[in-house]
Amino acid sequence: MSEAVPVKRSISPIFWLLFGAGGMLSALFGPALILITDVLGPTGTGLPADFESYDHALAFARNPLGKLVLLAVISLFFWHGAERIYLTLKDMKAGPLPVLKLATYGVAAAVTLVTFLLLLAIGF
Amino acid sequence: MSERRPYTRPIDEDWWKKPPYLSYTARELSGIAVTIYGGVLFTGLFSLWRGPESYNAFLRFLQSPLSLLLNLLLLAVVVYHVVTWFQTLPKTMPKMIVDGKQVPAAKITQIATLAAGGSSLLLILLTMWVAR
Amino acid sequence: MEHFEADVLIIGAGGAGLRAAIAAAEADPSLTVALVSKVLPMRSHTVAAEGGAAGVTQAHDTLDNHFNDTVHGGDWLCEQDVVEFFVSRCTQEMVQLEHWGCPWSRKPDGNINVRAFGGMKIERTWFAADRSGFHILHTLFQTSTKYPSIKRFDEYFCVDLIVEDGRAQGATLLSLSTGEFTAISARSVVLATGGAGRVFRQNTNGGIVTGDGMALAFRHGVPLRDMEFVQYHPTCMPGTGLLFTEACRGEGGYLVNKDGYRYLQDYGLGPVSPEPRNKAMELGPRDRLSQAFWHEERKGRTVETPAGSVVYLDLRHLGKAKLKERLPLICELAEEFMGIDPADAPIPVRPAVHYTMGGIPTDIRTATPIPGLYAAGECSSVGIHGANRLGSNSLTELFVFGHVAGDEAVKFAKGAPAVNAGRNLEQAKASAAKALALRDQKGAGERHADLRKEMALTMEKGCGIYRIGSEMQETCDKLAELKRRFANVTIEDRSAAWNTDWVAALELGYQLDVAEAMAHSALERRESRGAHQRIDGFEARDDEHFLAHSLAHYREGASPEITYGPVKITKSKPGERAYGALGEALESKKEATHV
Amino acid sequence: MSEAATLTKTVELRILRYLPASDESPSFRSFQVPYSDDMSVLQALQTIKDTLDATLSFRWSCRMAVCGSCGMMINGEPRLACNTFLRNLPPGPVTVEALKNFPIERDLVVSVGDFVKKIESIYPYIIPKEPKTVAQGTYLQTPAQLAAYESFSDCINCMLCYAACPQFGENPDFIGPGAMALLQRYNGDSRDGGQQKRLDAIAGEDGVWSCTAVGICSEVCPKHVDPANAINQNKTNSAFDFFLHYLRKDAAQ
Ligand SMILES: Cc1cc2nc3c(=O)[nH]c(=O)nc-3n(C[C@H](O)[C@H](O)[C@H](O)COP(=O)(O)OP(=O)(O)OC[C@H]3O[C@@H](n4cnc5c(N)ncnc54)[C@H](O)[C@@H]3O)c2cc1C
Ligand code: SF4
Ligand code: F3S
Ligand code: FES
Repeated sequence: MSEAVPVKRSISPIFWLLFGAGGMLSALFGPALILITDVLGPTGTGLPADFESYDHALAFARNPLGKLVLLAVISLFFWHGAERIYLTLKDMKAGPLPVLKLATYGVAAAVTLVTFLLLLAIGF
Repeated sequence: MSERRPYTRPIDEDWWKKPPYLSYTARELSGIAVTIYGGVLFTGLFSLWRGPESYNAFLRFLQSPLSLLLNLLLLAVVVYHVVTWFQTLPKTMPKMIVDGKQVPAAKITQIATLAAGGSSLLLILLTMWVAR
Repeated sequence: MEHFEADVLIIGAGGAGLRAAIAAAEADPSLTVALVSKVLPMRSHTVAAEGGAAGVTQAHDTLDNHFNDTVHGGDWLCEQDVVEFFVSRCTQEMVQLEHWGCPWSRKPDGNINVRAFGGMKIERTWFAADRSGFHILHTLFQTSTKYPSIKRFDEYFCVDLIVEDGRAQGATLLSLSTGEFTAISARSVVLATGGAGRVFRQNTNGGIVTGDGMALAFRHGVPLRDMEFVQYHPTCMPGTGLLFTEACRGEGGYLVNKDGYRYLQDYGLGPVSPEPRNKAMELGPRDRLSQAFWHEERKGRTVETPAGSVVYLDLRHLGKAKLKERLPLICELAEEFMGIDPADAPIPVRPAVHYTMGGIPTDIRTATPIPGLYAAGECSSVGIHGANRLGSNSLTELFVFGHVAGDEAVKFAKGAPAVNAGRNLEQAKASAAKALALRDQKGAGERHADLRKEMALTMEKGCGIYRIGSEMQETCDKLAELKRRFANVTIEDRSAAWNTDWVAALELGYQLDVAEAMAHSALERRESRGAHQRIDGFEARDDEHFLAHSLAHYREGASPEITYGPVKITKSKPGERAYGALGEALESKKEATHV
Repeated sequence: MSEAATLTKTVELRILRYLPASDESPSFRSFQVPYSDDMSVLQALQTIKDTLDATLSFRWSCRMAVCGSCGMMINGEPRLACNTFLRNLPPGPVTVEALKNFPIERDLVVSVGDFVKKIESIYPYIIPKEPKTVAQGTYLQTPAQLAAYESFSDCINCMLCYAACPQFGENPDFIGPGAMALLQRYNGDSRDGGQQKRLDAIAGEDGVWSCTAVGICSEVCPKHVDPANAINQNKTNSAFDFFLHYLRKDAAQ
């Protein structure tokens, strides 16, 4: 066979890796996170009543490690969903691809950026 | 002229909502739940930045029965996500060969799902212990 | 009509054709190799071979052993110089396939593993689980895509050869997808079109195994050699004829009759031992095992089923784990097609036609009597199988002689004068017109499907495991009648694209010619040898008159004429062909006298 | 014994027919076929061709699920006709159509040329890591090294996985599951050193990146090749390679 012309690389790997990271993170810790922050924490079940108080939350968000966790969870969960929703909308032929991309990857990118800024703004 | 005239059938636009593809679509859509939870955290962070008043309103919402109900629903979908995620896992990794034999996909799924359950449980216990 | 000019034309892309194409491409990359197949190459029937391919590799084995097993197995009807050349080339071809990626089964240390096969003194069958042919074919096909000089014509059906100026110069092809014809001119031509087992009713062969190449050469005046020797495989699925590989027995399977008795001990193949013993019991040669079945049937010790009587292939004692590892395809076949788990129940089996020992005669360099025309693989008769092929010799044959054919075709092409393109095209047009005339002929409403059935039945009746002169004569007469009726065939389908009705009729034409060659050669051979066994007063081998190759010559509008040619004997004088304890005794006696 | 005489039951086959010479588009035709318990769909089709309508076209050869010719949609699912038995299908008419997602040449015969080109595009042969001459003998390969790629080498090129894959249906240029199984067959072979070349060939949008891990390809595969694993595993490989290729010497081009 004659040497093939090099194929044009797809940039999908970037989104796919973010999707995978979010998928794995949510698969390993998703149920626990929901339970802790949205169920057990607010109701004080098995946790101190002030577990999610403003002060505690602020302290967490000011802690560098806390910042990292928040950034990772929020942004990766969005990237995970973005990839899946984009592909499903594409399967459903829900609209022109650029629009679908903006509505999914665009949102995930925006949320990532804003989260980053919020974490800076909250201070250390 | 050639009599050959291949006929291309129209593609079925709605395949994604029919079996056997429906379960795939459902699996993909479970990603929404993961994003929604990201959204909840994002809202919390946003209200935290805006100040105590805003954050407390957010916290009150989380304490409302409606929120609890919605979150339990979210939890269910995310658990579905976890299960399907590990069903797909054996497809994305190299074949595991132990003792010259391939480890069956079901086995990998089983172990990974158990491990994920364990890690979630561990995180909860750890949080309880630290917050004690 | 399209006209393609190649240097080397290879018709058939099974194991032999692909090996020849690669050899040709490697011998001279500047030559264009046209590779034609009526199916995608990986659909060729080599794909179905299960057991494996022979090549001496163990330290305690020798080329002489392989030579002797082959010549004894062939009942001394082999060309011994060719066998000697063959056994010396087997192993290197196996190694070459390994380098090309064939997933041969291995020993724990990473070396090649070999298994036992019927009629072989020492294990020398290389295998890839029980999908050896499948892996070999795919390896060869995939490797062939590496060579830019190989131009494939997939799903092109060859309707005729072009012989001009006394040498082969090409072929006329029908494109199955368009129904249009293409002429190929080439300076040398290789036939690698496979066997002809489909002329029989119960057979292990694929639908495409219709003897096309044999008939094409035959019609151009090449006599077909040793066509009466048709191998029955003893362990096949009743009804469909699908094969349960000899490797089942190589791995230690038993053959038992309706009483659960290992009946082979009654036919000079004993003694009975629980473990497989080379050249004894279940590891006797195929002709002997099929014959034993016939006797059991006569004695009423087989089991009647709607698809004929059966005995049992019992693999239960091998255990599930070994069965799954060594014979996965066999397990799958038994489970899917018969609803039987070989680990739990014995498999009902009976003999079915498996292999055509005879074919287009060639010399040791694969050259046929027509200059520039070569043949390799099952369609050829290079002379290594004699009256009975040993299992696992034929796959190796594909590579040893496919390789030679490729090299020789290149050599010939380089030395040959230019082709006569104009005359070739004219010939192609005439052949195309003939094929079209069959499609469009009015006929008398005769259906070729009916003729095919009648042919298969009469071949089974007259040319079965045991043969009787009067029955063979009936078969010959029947075939003559079928050929007459073939002229009355009406083809329902007159369209061009993918007209499989028409192609099947063309194939039937080939099959009838080949069947006639078989039946007449069988009728004339008044002795018993290898796969040709008579029970009408010619039960013994007759070396005085019949240590000779039969040659069937085509005669337009008449039955073929049978003549005989000499057999090349070099170092093994015809002796008694014995297996089991008797065989061992004979052998030790021989060794003793040698000292 | 006349076989037909012993068959009293019949089964209805609804077959999608298309004759390019006369038909604008495909349409269903029904046939009543004598039924026996051990009959495969292929045998039913052969019965139709031999006794009812000789113009019906379909590919077949080995009859034992190894040549890969007889793939078709049976009751809506991609199957091999030769190892699909009537007794295992639900009662009622059996629907038979040409393999989905491929152009129909005629009746049950689909175009295969594109598929063959895809196979050829991924360097489907050993590119030796350490070249050896025949005289030097075979390579060593332990059973474990063999097991690493063996299942991928079992692909019979039947294209059932392509008929099942909705992404191939949407994008006929997608390399698809079967060709990726073949790619992994060589990339996973201890004798091979051509991994990078093959990875480069599938890094495009029509390569691995058209696969959305639907996974049905593996479910319909009659040989348990698990092409979904081959393609998704290579998505991982290709994703890392996306970043690594910037670091390689030849990254300039
Ligand atoms: C079920 C089975 C199991 C076997 N197992 C073993 C085994 O274990 N060991 C062993 O040594 N042997 C075995 N054999 C025998 C061996 O497999 C065959 O002899 C061998 O594969 C034949 O190879 P070939 O290349 O000659 O022909 P094939 O592989 O049959 O190829 C013939 C080629 O010719 C082409 N062709 C034919 N006619 C035409 C035409 N008119 N126009 C265009 N193209 C045409 C076909 O398309 C095909 O490509 C087995 C045989 C069978 C049937
Ligand atoms: S991967 Fe399976 S379904 Fe796909 S072509 Fe190969 S054998 Fe057929
Ligand atoms: S079904 Fe198709 S989308 Fe991927 S996993 Fe299989 S190739
Ligand atoms: S006929 Fe060969 S796979 Fe079905």
